[in-house]
Amino acid sequence: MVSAIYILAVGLGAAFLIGLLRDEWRAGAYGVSLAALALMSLISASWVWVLASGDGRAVDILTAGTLPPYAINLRMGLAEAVLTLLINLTGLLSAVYLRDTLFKQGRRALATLLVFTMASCGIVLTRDLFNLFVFFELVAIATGGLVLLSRDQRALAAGFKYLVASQVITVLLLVGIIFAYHATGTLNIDGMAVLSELVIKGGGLAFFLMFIAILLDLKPFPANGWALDIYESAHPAFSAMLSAASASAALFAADKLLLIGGSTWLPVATGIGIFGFVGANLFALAQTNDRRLLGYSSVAQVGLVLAVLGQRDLLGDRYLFIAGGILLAHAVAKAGLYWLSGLVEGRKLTAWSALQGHPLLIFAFASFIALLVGLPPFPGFYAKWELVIALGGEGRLALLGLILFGALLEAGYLFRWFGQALKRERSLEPVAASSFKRAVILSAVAAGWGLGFIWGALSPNGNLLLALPLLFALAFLALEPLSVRIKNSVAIVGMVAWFLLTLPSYDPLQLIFAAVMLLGGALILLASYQTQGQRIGFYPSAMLMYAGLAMLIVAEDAFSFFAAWESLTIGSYFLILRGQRSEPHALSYMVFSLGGAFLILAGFALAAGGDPLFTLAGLAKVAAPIAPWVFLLLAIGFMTKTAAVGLHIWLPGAHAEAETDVSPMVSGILLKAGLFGLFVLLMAMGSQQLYGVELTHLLLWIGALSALIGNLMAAFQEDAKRLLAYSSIGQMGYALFGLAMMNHLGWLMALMFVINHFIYKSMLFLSVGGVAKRTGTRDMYRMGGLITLMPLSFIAVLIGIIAMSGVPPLSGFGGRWIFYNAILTAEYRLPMILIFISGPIAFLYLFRLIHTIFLGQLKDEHRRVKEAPFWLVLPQMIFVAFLLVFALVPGLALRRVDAYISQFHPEGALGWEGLTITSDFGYWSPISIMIVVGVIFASLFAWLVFVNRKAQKVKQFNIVFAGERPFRPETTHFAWNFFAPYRKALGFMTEPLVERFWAAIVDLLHASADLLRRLYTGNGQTYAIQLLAFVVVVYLLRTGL
Amino acid sequence: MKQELEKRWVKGPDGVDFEVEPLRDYYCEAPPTVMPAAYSKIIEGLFNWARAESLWILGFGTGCGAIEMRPLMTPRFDAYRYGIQWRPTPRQSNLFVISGYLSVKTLKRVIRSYEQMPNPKYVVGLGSCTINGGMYFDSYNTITRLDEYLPVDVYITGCMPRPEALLAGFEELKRIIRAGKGEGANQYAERFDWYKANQKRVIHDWDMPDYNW
Amino acid sequence: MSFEWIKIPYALLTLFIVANYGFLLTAVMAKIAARVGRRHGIPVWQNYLDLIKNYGLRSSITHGVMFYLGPVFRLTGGVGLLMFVPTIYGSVMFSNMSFAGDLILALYFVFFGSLGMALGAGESGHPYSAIGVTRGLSQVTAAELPFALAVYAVAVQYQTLSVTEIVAAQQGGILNWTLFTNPIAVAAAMLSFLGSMMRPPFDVVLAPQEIPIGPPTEYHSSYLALMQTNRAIFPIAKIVIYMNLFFGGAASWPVFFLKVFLIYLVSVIVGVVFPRFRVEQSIRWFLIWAVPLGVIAIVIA
Amino acid sequence: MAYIAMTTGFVLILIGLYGALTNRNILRMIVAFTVANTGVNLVMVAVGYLHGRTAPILDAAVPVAEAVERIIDPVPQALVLTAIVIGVGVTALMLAYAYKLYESKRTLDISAFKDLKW
Amino acid sequence: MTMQPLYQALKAGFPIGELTEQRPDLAFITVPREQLRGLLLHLRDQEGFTHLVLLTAVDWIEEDRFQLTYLLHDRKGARDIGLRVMLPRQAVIEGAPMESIHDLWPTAATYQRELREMFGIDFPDSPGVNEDFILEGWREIPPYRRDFDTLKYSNETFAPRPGRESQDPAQYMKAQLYPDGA
Repeated sequence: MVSAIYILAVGLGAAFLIGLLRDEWRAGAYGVSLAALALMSLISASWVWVLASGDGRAVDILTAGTLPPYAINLRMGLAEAVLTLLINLTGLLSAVYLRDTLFKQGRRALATLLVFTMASCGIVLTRDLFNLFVFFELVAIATGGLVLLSRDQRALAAGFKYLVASQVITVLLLVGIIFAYHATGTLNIDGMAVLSELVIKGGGLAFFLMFIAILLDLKPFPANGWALDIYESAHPAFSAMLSAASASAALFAADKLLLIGGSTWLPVATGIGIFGFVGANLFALAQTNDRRLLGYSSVAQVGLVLAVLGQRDLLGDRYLFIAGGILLAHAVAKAGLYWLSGLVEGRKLTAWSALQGHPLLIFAFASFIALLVGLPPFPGFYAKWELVIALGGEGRLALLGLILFGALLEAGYLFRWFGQALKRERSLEPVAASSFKRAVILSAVAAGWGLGFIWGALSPNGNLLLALPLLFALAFLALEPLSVRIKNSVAIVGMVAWFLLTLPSYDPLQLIFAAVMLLGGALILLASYQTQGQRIGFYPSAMLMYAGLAMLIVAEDAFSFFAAWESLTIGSYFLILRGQRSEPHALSYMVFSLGGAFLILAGFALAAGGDPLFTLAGLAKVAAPIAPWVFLLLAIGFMTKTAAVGLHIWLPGAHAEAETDVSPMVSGILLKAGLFGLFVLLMAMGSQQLYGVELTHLLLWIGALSALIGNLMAAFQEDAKRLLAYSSIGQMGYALFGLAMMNHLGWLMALMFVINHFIYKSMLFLSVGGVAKRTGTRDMYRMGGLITLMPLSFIAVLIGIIAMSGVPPLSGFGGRWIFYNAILTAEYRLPMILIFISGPIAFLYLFRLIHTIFLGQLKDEHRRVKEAPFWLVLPQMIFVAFLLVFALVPGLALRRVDAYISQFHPEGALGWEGLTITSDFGYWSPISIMIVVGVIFASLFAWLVFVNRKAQKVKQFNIVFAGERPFRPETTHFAWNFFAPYRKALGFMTEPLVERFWAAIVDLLHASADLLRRLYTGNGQTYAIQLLAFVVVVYLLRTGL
Repeated sequence: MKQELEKRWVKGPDGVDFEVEPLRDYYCEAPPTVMPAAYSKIIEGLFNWARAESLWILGFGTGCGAIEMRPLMTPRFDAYRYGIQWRPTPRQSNLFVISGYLSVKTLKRVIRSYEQMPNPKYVVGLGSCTINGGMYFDSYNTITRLDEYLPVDVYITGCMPRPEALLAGFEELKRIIRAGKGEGANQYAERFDWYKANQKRVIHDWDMPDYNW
Repeated sequence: MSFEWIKIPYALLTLFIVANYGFLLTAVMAKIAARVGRRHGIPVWQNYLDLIKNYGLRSSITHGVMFYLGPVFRLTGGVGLLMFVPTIYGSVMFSNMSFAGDLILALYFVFFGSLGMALGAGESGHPYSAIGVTRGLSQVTAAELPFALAVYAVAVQYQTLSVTEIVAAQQGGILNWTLFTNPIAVAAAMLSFLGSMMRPPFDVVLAPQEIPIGPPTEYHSSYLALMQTNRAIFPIAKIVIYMNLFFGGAASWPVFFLKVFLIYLVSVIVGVVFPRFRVEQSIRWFLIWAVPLGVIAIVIA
Repeated sequence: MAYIAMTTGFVLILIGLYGALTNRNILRMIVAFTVANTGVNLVMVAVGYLHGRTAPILDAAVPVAEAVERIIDPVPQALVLTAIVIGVGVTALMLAYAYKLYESKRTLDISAFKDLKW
Repeated sequence: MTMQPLYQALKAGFPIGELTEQRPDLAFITVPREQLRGLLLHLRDQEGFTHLVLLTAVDWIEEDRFQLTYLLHDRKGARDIGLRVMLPRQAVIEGAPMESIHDLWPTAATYQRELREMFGIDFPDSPGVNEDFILEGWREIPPYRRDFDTLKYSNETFAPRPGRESQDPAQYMKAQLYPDGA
């Protein structure tokens, strides 16, 4: 085994060697540097390998051959090995990335880079305080030098500000060190830790000075203006090193110091950390410069890790796993993003739209953002899970809440950025073509995924990257170059195969959801055959969503449930983002979904009591004082997905702007995930009371209000897809209402809605999508009279709206019938009024949908419109057939579920004898209804044909028009503002209060971020004063505590 | 020709230009045909009786005579008891009362409305103006003979005729219908060209198809 | 499958009786309304004449398939509604096809005809048709609400959704009628009834003076004949539901005729006394006056 | 004596920091920082100083056996030496920066370099 | 109550013609064409004649003039005043334009459209003045001009029913009511 000291020796030696070379031998100097960095990486890697495989133990390297305190010692443990590997690799890759710049700058720059890397490693390795100081100073000096690599003139000022700050830190650190030494008589960290009692007693202030100095090296919020300026102006490769390598090293140093400080100093670390995490993320909201934004994000992430370090008392030996997961994810992602920013010419966030057309880079971008936010399957996800579960178990709820809030802010600005990059008009400046740089970035991507795998393997919860559905989804990344037809076929076959494979393991409830999500998904995918080309990005996203759904259904423990939930959220986000003008809607979807997901996470954390392997079944055993809170958190989380009123504002835009075949996926299928969650929740926890309020009653009201508001809003939409989207809110409201009734038939009705809503909403979205595709507009008033040109689409819509409105003889009536039977046994009646009124309102928008599109007057420009493409029509026709069959024999799907629900609600089961379905109150015979209606209809139709066989077919202007004639189709088609009188009567209920509420919150956050960030005046002296003020404030707070 | 009826080129959503010819594309161009009576005489008799007893007047007051129809709805005359009622749409009416003078401008609307009524349909000319122009015999803008333009079943003279006269006229019309002679619609179809020529002679800006279905 | 085929002629008989009663009844009601205005009004057989005349019209047009089917939907809605509710309590002969479903079926089947009609009218391309439909739909949302609440209250009261059982529970004396056992629900339902009968003050849907006649503007001849038939059957079918739910049902045809007549008369009397509401006015009216009654009914049920 | 040194050291640190934070001229700031550094060094030496002992040089005058009682703690002195070296390095770097900054904007006023902010 | 004070007041400011008092509350003044607008404005804004009752024309074919009459109403004073403007007939027929007052009273546009159609008096600035008003597809000279022979036109166009007799109503009724000739 090569001694770890060679890491330092090689770095330093190479730096000196380069100093000896002649200026002209640039390639030689560069080669030496690379070799040195590679060698350093290799040494670290070998240590990682040995220590991780369990063969070796942490080794102390004694310089000068004596034990401390008489000499400086270095330590190489697993954490050190990993961190030095990270630092060296970052250095190596940055050096590769910087090739051109370094060639230009020459050997001095190379030497500085080597010193920087070496010194960062030194910070990690050393166990001596003063040595630590030396390495910190080396890093500072090297930073001062490397900042100048940038072409940006402003970097000069930034570097100086940095030096000013580091001078102040030096003073603090040195004074601290000397007094600590004075108190303990040793400079060895471990030695001091043993004597920590002394430090606390005699040298409290000394330790504080040391500790705060190290913390200041972490660039803590808000005393960090100098660091942000560097991030903004330095060369991105250097920023990558600063953010990934030096921040990691400094964190490790802080960790070491905490050994001395002991548990009393942990809250300080946590406090500063979480303050920085939330504050920096808040400030980042107002940023428009990409690198500065990344700087804020770095500050925030470092704060988070610091907070985790401060929770060491709680996390025990898992803290390395957690802090390491977050730290490595941050380092890889941040380095990757900085490197990526070097490819982009402009510095505005929107300039990243230059990445469009580079799928690999987009993939890298997406991976980095997922790494940062901590989405599965990346390390941050596992880490966050354990962290949050541990915090929840210990009752550190404020911290938990702040962490989740900060993470939500971070996700907000990162995904906003991603959306802007993907959807804004493509920047004209090209992406730098350097293949070196790309290779570096891609190696970061690989590292990220690799870390994901490792963390999965280390996690007690099982490795997500070994889950078959997820792998299947990821496989589509490799299949991207193939054409749509092949990929689509693979996707369909895969989904059906997975369904068949897992079929035996489903209980009836799961079976229904699985059938809807997997088979239904496959059916909708038929529509995707109509697209051409490769459709880059569609299949990985879609399959990620389906993988999440597939895993959600079978999830048994909270972790896999949550992981599946996150997966489907990400997948659907990418899917929604693909729409033409979907950028803001995809963002609001993502923010709401993640907000909901975090609530679910918090709920699980509360419920789990610290057990990361908590099972869903365990929800039933959660005890009284926290149970209702768990219920509330989980329910709200799930309701963000079902878009219950108040949390619904993301849905209309997201569903409406999505692509033609995506809308049915996200509406017909995705919403059901929320229902499934609610099912799971209610099955496990039943109903709960909070301050005497029955929470299911609350859900009843929310469901009823959603039904009313959704339907009402739908009636006033001009855009066909928005109409359908609002209608989904209403339909989900019904389903929620059914669930919340907590009786047998209520649940059955909810399930019926799951099936029905999937069928008719998918069908309608496909049909309307086809029409929109053919007519080039989604505004219904621009259409009209398409019935003869698009008869099949018309039939689909017709059947769909009959089914949806609940008019017999189609299947929607079954839902209504079960609903009426269910409410007869419900205890709580008032919200029913809202449901009763929202029923007829559904007629308003349904009629509007079919009338203004297919009936009325055909427009000039649509006279030659053709029927929708075959592949769009085919699934519609299958849905039509299925609706008819389901209308005739609902028992096929419902009977077993009915029996299954009896486990939970034994009373009120339906009778299924013969053709008639009976309840405790009434009966219903679908086949008889169909026959009676059919016979009457057929006889009357025959009679009309007999008496009216000679009817003259006339055209659209052959209408009586008060003696006049129509002017043009546009002026004759009554379609715009269709329900004007209704708006007059009830329009006050459509005031966008909820939207205003959320907009006010967002505005408030942005405004405060924009106002507060003026704290960073740009003046180096002000920064130094802030730094000192920070120290004083922390000290005062600390002593005041 | 009015601008909105002229041929125009429009661009479809797929970007292909094509021509729209409103008169051909928006209107049915089929000419009216003579509609045969029911196969059986008995049934036709029944129908004629029903038609006579169920006169639905198109509520289109073309001239000052319209004011004389209002009393028919009042308790004093109560035409409803004779099976007469007013309908708001030509599709559901079978009796067109031309109430008084008919300007050329109104004539165009009358022709449209008349043609939109289903066969069989009846026309009653009310007042002298419909017969020979009445006091507007020398007007530059009022037609003098209604039967030049539409087949008229009954004329009721007077300026204005009293409601009683109208009722008497309707009774006369009923007799005609019951006798199977109320075939104005078929006459119109038979002599379509003649009627059209007359109509087009006075209506100079003919901005509609030849037959308004 | 043990279907008793004799039910078909029985059902046709019911249909025949109800249709004829409906023709006569609407004419009588028109006469009553005329008498209020001191007119004689139409002869009682006028409906038959109009019907024959409409079938006797020789020419007709069609705007398309849905236009053609609209009246068929409409009449199917009326006939079906009649078929799904037992007409005469305790009579096998006149229980029609009520084995197919209960009260809920009837409530939702009400919309079948309206929906089909609206679609047919829509295809005619006439703006007035669409305006009429929007008015009708808008009004229905508010007008149906008290009825739905009342039905719920009654179903809770009798713990069943079967029409037959609800009627059975009201037998044995006039005081057993829901009218007296649950007066608030009945009051709410009867206010709703006014709104569903297309008579003043809630007839802005048709509004002959404004939008010639609303949805049926383009309908004529045999289409109109079908719709007229429906105008005869549908109100009675609806009244049968009210009668069964609130007024003790009918055990024989004379009682049936009487009760239907009286219930129908309610809407006529209100209609001749009050002028017409605009749509938003009627919505407000229902929400302010009728819905609270319904709410009280379900709260105390 | 030690207290005088330490007090002087702290006074120098404070003077230095005060000077660095109030002087807008970059060169003055650098000088102020060197004053502060000197103060730090003084404090360090003062901490290591023990009254009545001799320099930590093991020779004939101070035998190894008595060293622990006779010499002052050598570690702070070693530290000071290192710190001085590093301080010189940093000062040099800062001066280089000052030169470059002056070149770029023809001014040495720190408040003129506020292009980066917020 | 007479219009004399008003007339005197107007006369002080405008070169107007004689006052023709038809009733105490109705009078006409002949106004030079150039003064019309100023006078209308004055009457509307200062004297309270806020309502344009009508704008019509008379064809004085013998004097070779068209007369435009602007009738204004003063609601408060309950009085009307008519302004007459004389136009040279031949020049108007040949297309001499007349100033439009639709900016003073929007309703004037309708009257001017009618005058354009019925007399051929052109108001070029008036909105929609060239659209058909009552006559659709008229091909002859404007029908309200006195040189247009409506009887001849009617006989040629409208296929008069033969056998029509015309009588002087007074004579006819006298003969009917008093056949004795008393």
